[in-house]
Amino acid sequence: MYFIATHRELQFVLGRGGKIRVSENHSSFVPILTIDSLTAVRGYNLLFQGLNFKLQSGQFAALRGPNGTGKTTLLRMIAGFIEAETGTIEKVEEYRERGPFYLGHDHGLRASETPLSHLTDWADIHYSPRSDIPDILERVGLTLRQHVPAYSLSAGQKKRVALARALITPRLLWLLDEPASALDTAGQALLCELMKEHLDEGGAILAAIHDDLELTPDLVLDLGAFA
Amino acid sequence: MYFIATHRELQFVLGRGGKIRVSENHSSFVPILTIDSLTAVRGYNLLFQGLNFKLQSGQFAALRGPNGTGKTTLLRMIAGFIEAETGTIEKVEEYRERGPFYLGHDHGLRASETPLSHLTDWADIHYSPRSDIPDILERVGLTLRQHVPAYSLSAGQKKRVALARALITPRLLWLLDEPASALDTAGQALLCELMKEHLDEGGAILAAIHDDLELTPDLVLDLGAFA
Amino acid sequence: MMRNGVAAIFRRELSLAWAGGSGLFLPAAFFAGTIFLAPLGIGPEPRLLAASAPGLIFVALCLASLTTLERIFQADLEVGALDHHRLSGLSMELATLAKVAAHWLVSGLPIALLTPVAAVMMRAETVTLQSILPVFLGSITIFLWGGIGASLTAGLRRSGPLVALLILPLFVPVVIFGAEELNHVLTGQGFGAGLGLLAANSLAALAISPFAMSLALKLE
Amino acid sequence: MMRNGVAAIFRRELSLAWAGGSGLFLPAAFFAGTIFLAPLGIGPEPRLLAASAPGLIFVALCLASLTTLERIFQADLEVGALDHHRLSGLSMELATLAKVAAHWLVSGLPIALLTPVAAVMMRAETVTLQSILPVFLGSITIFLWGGIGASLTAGLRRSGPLVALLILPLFVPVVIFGAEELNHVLTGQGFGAGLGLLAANSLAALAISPFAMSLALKLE
Amino acid sequence: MFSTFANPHRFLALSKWLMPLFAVLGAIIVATGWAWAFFFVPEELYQGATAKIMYIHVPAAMVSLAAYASMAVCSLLFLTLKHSIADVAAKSAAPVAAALSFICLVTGSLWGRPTWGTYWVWDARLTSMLFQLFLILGYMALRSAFQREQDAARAGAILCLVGAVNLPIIKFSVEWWNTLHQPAGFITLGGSSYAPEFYWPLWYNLIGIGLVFGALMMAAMRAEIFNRQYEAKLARMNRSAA
Ligand code: HEM
Ligand SMILES: Nc1ncnc2c1ncn2[C@@H]1O[C@H](COP(=O)(O)OP(=O)(O)OP(=O)(O)O)[C@@H](O)[C@H]1O
Ligand SMILES: Nc1ncnc2c1ncn2[C@@H]1O[C@H](COP(=O)(O)OP(=O)(O)OP(=O)(O)O)[C@@H](O)[C@H]1O
Ligand SMILES: [Mg+2]
Ligand SMILES: [Mg+2]
Repeated sequence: MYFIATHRELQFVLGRGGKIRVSENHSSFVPILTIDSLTAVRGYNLLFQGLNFKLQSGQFAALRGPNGTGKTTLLRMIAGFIEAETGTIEKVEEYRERGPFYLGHDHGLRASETPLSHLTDWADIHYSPRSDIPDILERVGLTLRQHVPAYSLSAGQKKRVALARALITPRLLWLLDEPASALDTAGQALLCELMKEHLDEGGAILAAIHDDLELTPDLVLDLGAFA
Repeated sequence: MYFIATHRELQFVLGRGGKIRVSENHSSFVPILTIDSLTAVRGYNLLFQGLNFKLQSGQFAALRGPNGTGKTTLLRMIAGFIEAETGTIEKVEEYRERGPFYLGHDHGLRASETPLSHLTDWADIHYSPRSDIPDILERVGLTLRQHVPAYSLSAGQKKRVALARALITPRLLWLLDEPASALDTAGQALLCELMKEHLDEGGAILAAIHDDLELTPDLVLDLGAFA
Repeated sequence: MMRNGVAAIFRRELSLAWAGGSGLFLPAAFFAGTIFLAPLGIGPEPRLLAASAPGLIFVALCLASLTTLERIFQADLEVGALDHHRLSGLSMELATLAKVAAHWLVSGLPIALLTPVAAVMMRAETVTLQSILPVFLGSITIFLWGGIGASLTAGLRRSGPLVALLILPLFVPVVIFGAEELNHVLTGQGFGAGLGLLAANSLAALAISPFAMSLALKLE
Repeated sequence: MMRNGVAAIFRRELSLAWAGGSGLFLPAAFFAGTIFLAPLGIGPEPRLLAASAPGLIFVALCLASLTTLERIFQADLEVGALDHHRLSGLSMELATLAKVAAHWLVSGLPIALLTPVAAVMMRAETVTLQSILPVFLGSITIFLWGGIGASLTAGLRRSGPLVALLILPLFVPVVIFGAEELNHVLTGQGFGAGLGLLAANSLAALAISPFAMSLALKLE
Repeated sequence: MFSTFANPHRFLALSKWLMPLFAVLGAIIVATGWAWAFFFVPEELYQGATAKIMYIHVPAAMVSLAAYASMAVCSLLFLTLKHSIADVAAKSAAPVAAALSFICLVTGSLWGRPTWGTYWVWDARLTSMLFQLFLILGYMALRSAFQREQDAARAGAILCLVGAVNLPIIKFSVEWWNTLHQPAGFITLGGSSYAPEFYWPLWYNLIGIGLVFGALMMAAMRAEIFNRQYEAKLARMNRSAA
C-alpha cells in the first residue's frame, strides 16, 4: 500500500502525528490525493501535525477520531477552504478546474429552494445536462417532494438533496463529512451504493465517519490519537 | 405492557395507524405520556393517523421510520409546537409548568454563544443553580472548550452542549431527535449513560433514531408502515 | 420568581447583542452615519438643515432600529433556541419583552443620547439636553412596534425587507409627534403638547406589543 | 462557456430573491416608506421638502439597499452554499457580481424607476423622466459597494449593522454627486457636470467590487 | 346572524344570489349615479366641473375606510372565535380595500392639481389614506409569504388589528396639522353641511360603490372558499395516491 506515516518530533505535548491504519483490499491506479506532512492549527490548538497519506483511484479512506480532533478541518483544507499551517496537499486535476465534491455538515440549501430548483441550478452552474435530474431525484427518493421548499423538508430529505448533487457532476475526489447522519437505513444503503459506484468508476473517497458504514474502507485514517 | 394500537377504519389507503412493536423489559410506574388516536398532516400529506401509545416512568421508546415519515413532527407535536389534526396528547405535569426536554435537529446555539455562557443562561432561565455547570461541562467533555464561541465549535461539540442542557434542568419527559448524530463513540456511550440514569430516576424518553443505540428500547414505535 | 428567568433572558440577549457585532456603538454609528450622509445630499445650507433635522433624526431612528430588530427573533429561530424558550415555562410575553428591552438598551438608548450631537451637526438653533426626551420616548415605541414586525416575519424563515414594509406605517404617529416635539425643543420653545401623546403612544405599544409578539411567535 | 454557469448563479439568485419575500415590490416599498416617513417628520412645507428631496432620495436608496444586501452572502454562508460556489470552478469574481446584479435588478432598478413618483411626493418643481438617470447610476454604485460590505460581514459570521457602518463612507461620493445631479434635474436645469462623475464612479465600483468581494469571502 | 355567516355552506348558499344582486344593483346605481352627477347636478360655485370628481372620490374614500374597519372586525372575530369564515372575509376584503384606497388617492391627487395647484400635500387626510394603503399592501404581502393558511390568517389578523389601533391616532392628528383637505361635512354628528343638490347624488353614489364593494368581496370570499375546499380535496387525493 502507498502510504507513509511520519511521526515527527513535536514540541507540543498533544502533537503526535496522525495515526493511520491501513487495510489491504484496494485496487490502486492513479494517485488522486497526496498529503505531505500537513499541520493544522485552529485558534491556539494544534489539531494534527505531520500528517501524510495518499489516496488512489478506487480507494475509500475513512477519517475517524473523537469530536473536535480536526476531521472537518482536514476535509475543508483539502477542499481548499482553510490554509494549512505547513505541509502540502496535492490533488488530481478535476475537469474544468473545479474543486472536489464536498458534502459538509451543512446541507447547502437555502430555505426557499426546492430539490428540483436546487438541482437544476446546480446542473447549470456546473455545465451539466438538466436531463438527468428526474432520474437522480427518483434515485434519491425525492420525486414526490421535488417541489417542496427546503424549510418544509425533513432532515433526511435535505441530506438526500445534498447527495443528489454528487450524481449531477462527475468529480474524481469526494470529501464527505458524516455522510450517513440523518439518513434512514435505506438512505444509508443508497449512500454506500453510490460510493461503491464512484469507486468502481475510478474515483476516490475520503469520508469522516463515526459509525461504520456497510462499505469497508480501504484505509482508516484515525485522528483520534490526539484525544 | 401498557399499549393499545387501534387500527381505525380509514377512508384513505395510507392511514393504517402507527405500527408499534413492544419489547418487554420495562418497569412501569406512572404514565408520563399518553397519546390517543393522533393524526398529523403536513402540507397535503397525511403523515400518520390513529396513533395510540403510552409511555411510563422508566421507559425508553424508540421512534423509527424512514426519512420524512413524521418522527420530527410527532416529537414537535408532543412538545407543543405543532397542533395535531385530531387526537389527544396527555403529558405528565412537569415542575413549574415547563415543557418536556426537547433536543431537536438544531443545536440551539447562537453563533457567538460559548458553552459556558449558554449553560449559565440556560440555568438562570430555568431557575437551576449555576454551581453544577463546571461538573456538567466536565461530564460532556467540554471543559477545555468552554470559552469557545459556537461558530468555532465542531459539530460534535455543539451536540454535547445540547446534551448538557438536559443535566441542568430535571424534567420527566425527554424528547430526543436523532440524539446520536455527530457524536463520536465516546459521545454515544455518554448519551446512553445519561439516558440510563434518567430512566433510573423515573423519567421517560422518546427518541427518534435511525441506528440502534447501546441502550435497548422498551418499546419501538415504527412510523415506517406508511412509507 | 418569574422575574429571575426573564432577567436571564434579558442578560443573554444583552451579551449576545454585544458579542454579535451589534455592540453599543454600532447602531449608534448607523444612526450617526445617516445623519452624516443626509447633509451631504441636502447640501450645507444651515437653515434648510436645521429645519429638516427633527424629521431626519426620527427617520434615522426608525431605520437604525430596523437593522437590529430584524434579526432578534430570526437568529433564535434559525438555530432552534426559540423552541427552548417556549418550553422554559416562562411567559412568552415577558420573554419577548425582555429581548426587545435588551435590544433597545443597546441600540435605542444610545441613539436617544446622541440626539444633541446630531442636532448640532444638523445646525439646530437651540441644543439642550431636553432634546433627548422626545427621541427617548419615541425610540421605546419604535422598538416595541418593530418587535411586532420582527416576530411576524421571523416565523416566515424568510429574510428580506418585508418586516420593514410591515412596520413602517406603524411608525407614523411616533414620527409625526416626535419630530414636532423635537422641533419645539430645537427651536427653543421647550416641550409642547406632543410629549404626552408620545408617552401615551409608548404605553400603548408597551401594552400591545408583548401579546402580539408572543402570539406571532407561536406560528409554526 | 463561463457565461453559462454565471448566468445560472444569476438566475438562482433572482428566483431566490423573488421567493424569499423580497419580491419586486418590496424594496421599492421600503424606499417608498422612507420617502413617506420623511415628510411626516420634516413637515408639509413644500419648499423645505423640495429642497431636501434629492438628498433624501439618495439616503433612502442607500438604506433600502442595505436591508437587502446584508443577507445575500450571509444566507449562502450559513447553509454552506458558498462552499459549493467556491468549488464550482467558476470565477468567484463573476459569481459574486452575478449575485449583486440579480439583487440590483430586483431591488435597485425599481427604486430608480420610482424616483419621479418620489419627487412628486416631495413636492419637487420639475419632475421629468430624466430624474431616473442619476438614481439609476447611483444605485449601481451603491449596490456594488454594498456588496463589499456584505461580503466582509458574511466572512466575519456576524450579523447586525456592522455592514452598514463599513460601507457608509463609501457611499459618500455617490450621495454627493448623485443628489447634486438630481437637484439639477428637479429644479429644471437638466443634467449637470456630475453625471460623468457618477458614471465614472459606477465604473470604478464595477472594476473594484468583484475582486474585493471574492477576496472577502475567502476569509475563513 | 353571525352564525349564519360563520357556516361556509350557508354563506355560499346565501351569497349565491346576494352576490349577483349586489353586482347588478351596484353597477346600475354607479352608472346612473355618475350620469346624474355629471349631467344633472349643477356645477359647484368655486370649482366648477372639476368638483364632479367628488362622486368617485368620496364614495371610494368612505367605502375603503369602512372596508379596513370591517377587516379589523373580522380579524378580531377570527382571533377570538376562530371562525375561519371571518378570516376568509378579512382576506377577501383586503384587495378590494386596497383598490378603493388607490382610487381615492388617484382621484384625490387629480383633483388636487387644479384646486390646490399640486398633486400631493402632506396633510393628515392624504397621509392617513396613504398609510392605510401601505398597511393593506403589507397585510397582503405578509399573508402571501406564509405557506400555511392558518399561519397566514393568524399573522395577518395580528397585523390588521395592530394597524387598526393606529388608525384613530392618525385621524385625530388632523388637529395638529394645518390641513388643506376639506373637513368632514358630508356626514357629521350635527347633520350635513352639504346643499341637497350635492347631498343626495353623493349618497346615491356612495350606496352604489358600497354595493359594488359588497359584490366584489363576496365574489372573492366565494373564490377563497372554493379554493380551500379544492385544496382540501387535493390533499385527500394526495393521501390516497401516495
Ligand atoms: C390624494 C389626495 C386625496 C386623498 C388621499 C383624499 C382622501 C379623502 C378621504 C380619506 C376622505 C374620506 C374622509 C371620511 O370619510 O372621513 C375624503 C373625503 C373628501 N375629500 Fe378627499 N382626498 C384627497 C384629495 C381631495 C381633494 C383635492 C379634494 C377637493 C378639493 C377633496 C375633497 C374631499 C371631500 C369634499 C370629501 C368629503 C368630506 C366630507 O364632507 O366628509 N379630496 N378624501
Ligand atoms: N411545513 C411543512 N409543510 C409541508 N410539509 C412538511 C412541512 N414540514 C414537514 N413536512 C413534510 O412532512 C414530512 C415529515 O417530516 P418530518 O421532519 O417529521 O420527518 P422525519 O420523520 O423527522 O424525517 P427525518 O428522518 O428525515 O428527520 C416530510 O415529508 C416533510 O417533507
Ligand atoms: N475558527 C476556529 N477557531 C478556533 N478553533 C476552532 C475553529 N474552528 C474549529 N476549531 C476547533 O478545532 C477543532 C477541530 O474542529 P473540527 O470541526 O475539525 O472537528 P471534527 O473532527 O470535525 O469534530 P466533529 O466530529 O465534532 O465534527 C475543534 O476543537 C474546534 O473547537
Ligand atoms: Mg466535523
Ligand atoms: Mg426528523
